[in-house]
Amino acid sequence: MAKSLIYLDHAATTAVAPRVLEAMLPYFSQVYGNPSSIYSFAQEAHKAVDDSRDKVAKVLGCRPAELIFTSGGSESDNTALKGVAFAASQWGKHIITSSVEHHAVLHTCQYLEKFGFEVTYLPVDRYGMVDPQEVEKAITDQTILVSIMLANNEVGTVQPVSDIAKVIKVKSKQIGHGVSFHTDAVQGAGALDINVDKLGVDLLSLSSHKFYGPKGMGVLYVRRGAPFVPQQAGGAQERYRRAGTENVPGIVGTAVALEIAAGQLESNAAHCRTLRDRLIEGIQSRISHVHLNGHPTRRLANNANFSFEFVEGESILLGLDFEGIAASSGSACTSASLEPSHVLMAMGVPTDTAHGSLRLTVGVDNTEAEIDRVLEVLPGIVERLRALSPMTSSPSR
Amino acid sequence: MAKSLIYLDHAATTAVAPRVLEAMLPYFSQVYGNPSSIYSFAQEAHKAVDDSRDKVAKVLGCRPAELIFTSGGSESDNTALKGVAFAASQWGKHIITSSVEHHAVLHTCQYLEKFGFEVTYLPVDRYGMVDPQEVEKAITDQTILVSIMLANNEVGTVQPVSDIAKVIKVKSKQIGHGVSFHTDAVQGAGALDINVDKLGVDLLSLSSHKFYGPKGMGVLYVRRGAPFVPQQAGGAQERYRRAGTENVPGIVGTAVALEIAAGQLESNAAHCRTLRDRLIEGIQSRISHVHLNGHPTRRLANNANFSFEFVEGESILLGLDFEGIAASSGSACTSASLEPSHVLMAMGVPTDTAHGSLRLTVGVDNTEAEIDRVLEVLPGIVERLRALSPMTSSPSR
Amino acid sequence: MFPLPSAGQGEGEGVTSTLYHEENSMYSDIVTEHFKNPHNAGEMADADGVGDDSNPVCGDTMRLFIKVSDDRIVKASFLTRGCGAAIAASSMTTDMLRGLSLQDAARITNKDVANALGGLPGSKLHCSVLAEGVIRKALEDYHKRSQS
Amino acid sequence: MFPLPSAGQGEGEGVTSTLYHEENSMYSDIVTEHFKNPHNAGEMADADGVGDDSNPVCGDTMRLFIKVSDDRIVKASFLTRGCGAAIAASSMTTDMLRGLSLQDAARITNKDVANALGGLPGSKLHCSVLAEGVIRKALEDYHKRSQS
Ligand SMILES: Cc1ncc(COP(=O)(O)O)c(C=O)c1O
Ligand SMILES: Cc1ncc(COP(=O)(O)O)c(C=O)c1O
Repeated sequence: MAKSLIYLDHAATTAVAPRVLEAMLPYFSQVYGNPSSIYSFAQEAHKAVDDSRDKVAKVLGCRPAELIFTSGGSESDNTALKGVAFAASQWGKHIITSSVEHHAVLHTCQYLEKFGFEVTYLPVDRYGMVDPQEVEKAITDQTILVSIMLANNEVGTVQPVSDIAKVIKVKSKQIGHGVSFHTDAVQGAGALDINVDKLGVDLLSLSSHKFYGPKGMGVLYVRRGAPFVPQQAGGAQERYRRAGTENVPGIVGTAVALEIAAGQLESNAAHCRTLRDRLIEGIQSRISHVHLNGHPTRRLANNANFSFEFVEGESILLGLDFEGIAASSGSACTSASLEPSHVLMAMGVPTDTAHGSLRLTVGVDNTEAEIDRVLEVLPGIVERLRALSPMTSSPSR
Repeated sequence: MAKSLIYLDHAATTAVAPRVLEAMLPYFSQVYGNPSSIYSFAQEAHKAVDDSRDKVAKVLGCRPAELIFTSGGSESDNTALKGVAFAASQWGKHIITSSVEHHAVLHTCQYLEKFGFEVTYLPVDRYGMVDPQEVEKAITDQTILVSIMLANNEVGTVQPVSDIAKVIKVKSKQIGHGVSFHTDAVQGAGALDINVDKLGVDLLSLSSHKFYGPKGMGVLYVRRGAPFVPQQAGGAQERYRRAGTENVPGIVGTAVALEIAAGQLESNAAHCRTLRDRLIEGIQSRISHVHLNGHPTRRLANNANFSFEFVEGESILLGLDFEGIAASSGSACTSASLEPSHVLMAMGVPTDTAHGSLRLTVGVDNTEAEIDRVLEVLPGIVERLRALSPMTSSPSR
Repeated sequence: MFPLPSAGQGEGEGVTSTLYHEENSMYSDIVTEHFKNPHNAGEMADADGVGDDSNPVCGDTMRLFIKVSDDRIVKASFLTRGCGAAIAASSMTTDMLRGLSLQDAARITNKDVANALGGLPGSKLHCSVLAEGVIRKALEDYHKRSQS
Repeated sequence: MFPLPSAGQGEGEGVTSTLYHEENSMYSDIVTEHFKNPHNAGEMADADGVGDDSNPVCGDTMRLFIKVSDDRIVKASFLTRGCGAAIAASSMTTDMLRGLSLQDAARITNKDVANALGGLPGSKLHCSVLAEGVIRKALEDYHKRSQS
């Protein structure tokens, strides 16, 4: 690890914030009791879990009892979808989602298809947006669940979640039974308001390591009364909704991280937006044949996603890596699947262009100097790769 | 938390060992990259996960690729059972388990029953032992899975797992298709040999916090070729068998803890056995109307489980708590379910006696002086409670 | 082939709602104190009424003794096999009964007992229910005896 | 009502076995070096054979140029749009080809390329396959041209 690492991959993961780690530390080797045990030593751990639940509930604007601590965003998404689907199947077996969801949602939908559920994968526009009217049209009297993410992890597009919620509510009355609405807010936490009532959602997923909390921890909100079958059976933890000895330090860290994130929402967003815009303008003015992916305005404050024509995204990443810059790509070659990003494909980005994508996601600790360093080295990297490319007989660089 | 805490509840959870925490620490805020990212900074985290997998594989005597890191023993158990059941259902829908399994197994069986699986819950003898011949008799041509724990968490009885494995292998040939054998080894790790080939199992569950590793981390071993449908869908992590950003510090901690545990297996067992036997002898000689639950010899080195007649277990726990001693009980009143321990019930312990149960599980850090302190205060606590009891008109104390 | 999971698995399933011990950050100081030093423990040889009750599920067993004079409870004692909450509830009940008219005693509810204890964790409320039960039974026993 | 999950969900599912990147602790030093300073990059105006190939899934595209003299490859160059492994494989391929007889060149396999690179992560082996592809196509092109 270069000491001078410039970390621009905050959508992939973030460092645990010092204050968060500090809050977690006592629960590893000191206050290590099992929260389910009754003696006072263990009740300290129990209380830490309760207090953490209260903190998270405050940020989400929900009751503590509506929260389930999970092992991450993927578990939250899997549990939300299966939990509702298996509980509500007496009303129907139709699920609606979008074609730009995270694989944790999409692959769970595919899992459910094998159990006889039908899934509609809604299209998006060129900016990656879902149209609430498309949701409305897709709802049938068999529909039991809609899952639309709050913000996209690749291109940063923010979905009109509360508008979709309204549409669902109206339709749900017409068809005569509830349609649960889940949102994957994994990329939204720390960046957007995630008050569940304002969003109008029945289920909501979070992943702690996306907001300076620990990896392997997440939250699932399930509105009281929503149909739900627990997906991890065993002990009585989490109100019988998720068995297993609680990850006490992880829970404590999650709550502290979310509290900090919620408290600094505005200032962080402003900081990130400044850096991001500097990045976008700098790149667009210095490099030709580049496209900004995602929505021009309705996007996460920290997300910049480009497609560079004639080159492959991973090779740009690698070039940046050798300069000590950490970035990501929706390109085929960074994923085990080789397929180009399903998100860019759904947005209608041509395959060749999709292959040249680069995602830069800034965070609270990034500086203008770091952005300027990226602007200094990136043009040369792209130019060099384009010189190698058979697609640029003589592209105007 | 009393400074002088005497912790005798190691079966419930253990403190993270200092060496383990030390190994974990760099991965929270320093080497925090996402193992799936390709830049060198993140590859450090990737390597940490790979190295940890190798370490665990060495202890289990398996290939690294056969291991799935999970969020704990409950997830491992749930995933093992559902993963096999849903994958192997073309051969049959019959599952065999025992009546003394952990709820993570039993309740998952109940979940599967709702999907049309049939489950045989085998009886145990008065010591909590499963008879391999009972397994043999229970296997039909519909059987696809047997799940029998390695050691019981309440009474410490060690099951004849390798004998059961042999029986299954023979029967499996007769019925013409595979019968997967899962063992919940959560209480066995750090206490028994958990080499998967010696045990003869196809799936094996571990939970890190039971062997001085972190809470919220576990391992599931799945033998190559065993039928298995992943239960957490999403990204490509864990060979597509368990999606979700890896809990890197948790994985590192798990591997270090298991390595230490395996290295000190003999010495720890000897230490624990000495303390446990001192406890058993001391209690039996000082208190009347007390029964040792579980097997007299085939039991975990650290487990002592008693039933005290005429009193209720939780009240003993509470009495001990006020003396700074942490213990557990299989009594009704310590669990949210109010039911007396299903393990003691399955062993044929009379309900009234079961209500008076107390579990003391020692660990590496316990001392003889601590045991002596328990022997000093426990008789008084029991006597006091018996004096309050309507069941002891005049029991010979 | 996999049928619908049968009904009762959803949120409404009794188990989910009744057994949550969210509030159960264990016992109040009052419970602790009564458990450590129970009041009025022991058999009462000359009781005018005795009430026995037990919870068939958790196995807790209470026996309440009352001494009555001029339609007023002048003394109460108990024997209990049960958890900390059950013992504390028994102890508290004997305190509450002392000096009460039979009429007032009959009006004591499990909530009164739980409140007097500074509250009980959700999973322990059944202990106060047991206390209410033995009060009723002891009063019944007294009335039966005084009628005969 | 819930049917059996359809076949192909078990361990055997292609996806599970082929895409595992356990060994993918990323690139060897040789790959890195060739990526940073690729050898023989660029178009060759007077090539005797040109081979084009691309991977339709990952989109990597390679073009190999060879110059032949006395049935021997005297010069080779490439143009590649692809990931680090693809670029390094191209560079390495041109090095390997230089000086080889056409016969020996025809015998180069994707394994040879991967080995010469000090190994490739499992998920990147398709890049060496692409390299083998362009060698074959460039040789074919040379033979076609020399026949006409
Ligand atoms: C035998 C057994 N299996 C499974 C578990 C579940 O492990 P965890 O609580 O870590 O999920 C436990 C511990 O509670 C156990 O003792
Ligand atoms: C939108 C979205 N959903 C779900 C996830 C899954 O979260 P985790 O990897 O923490 O399980 C991620 C992150 O990878 C994400 O960005």
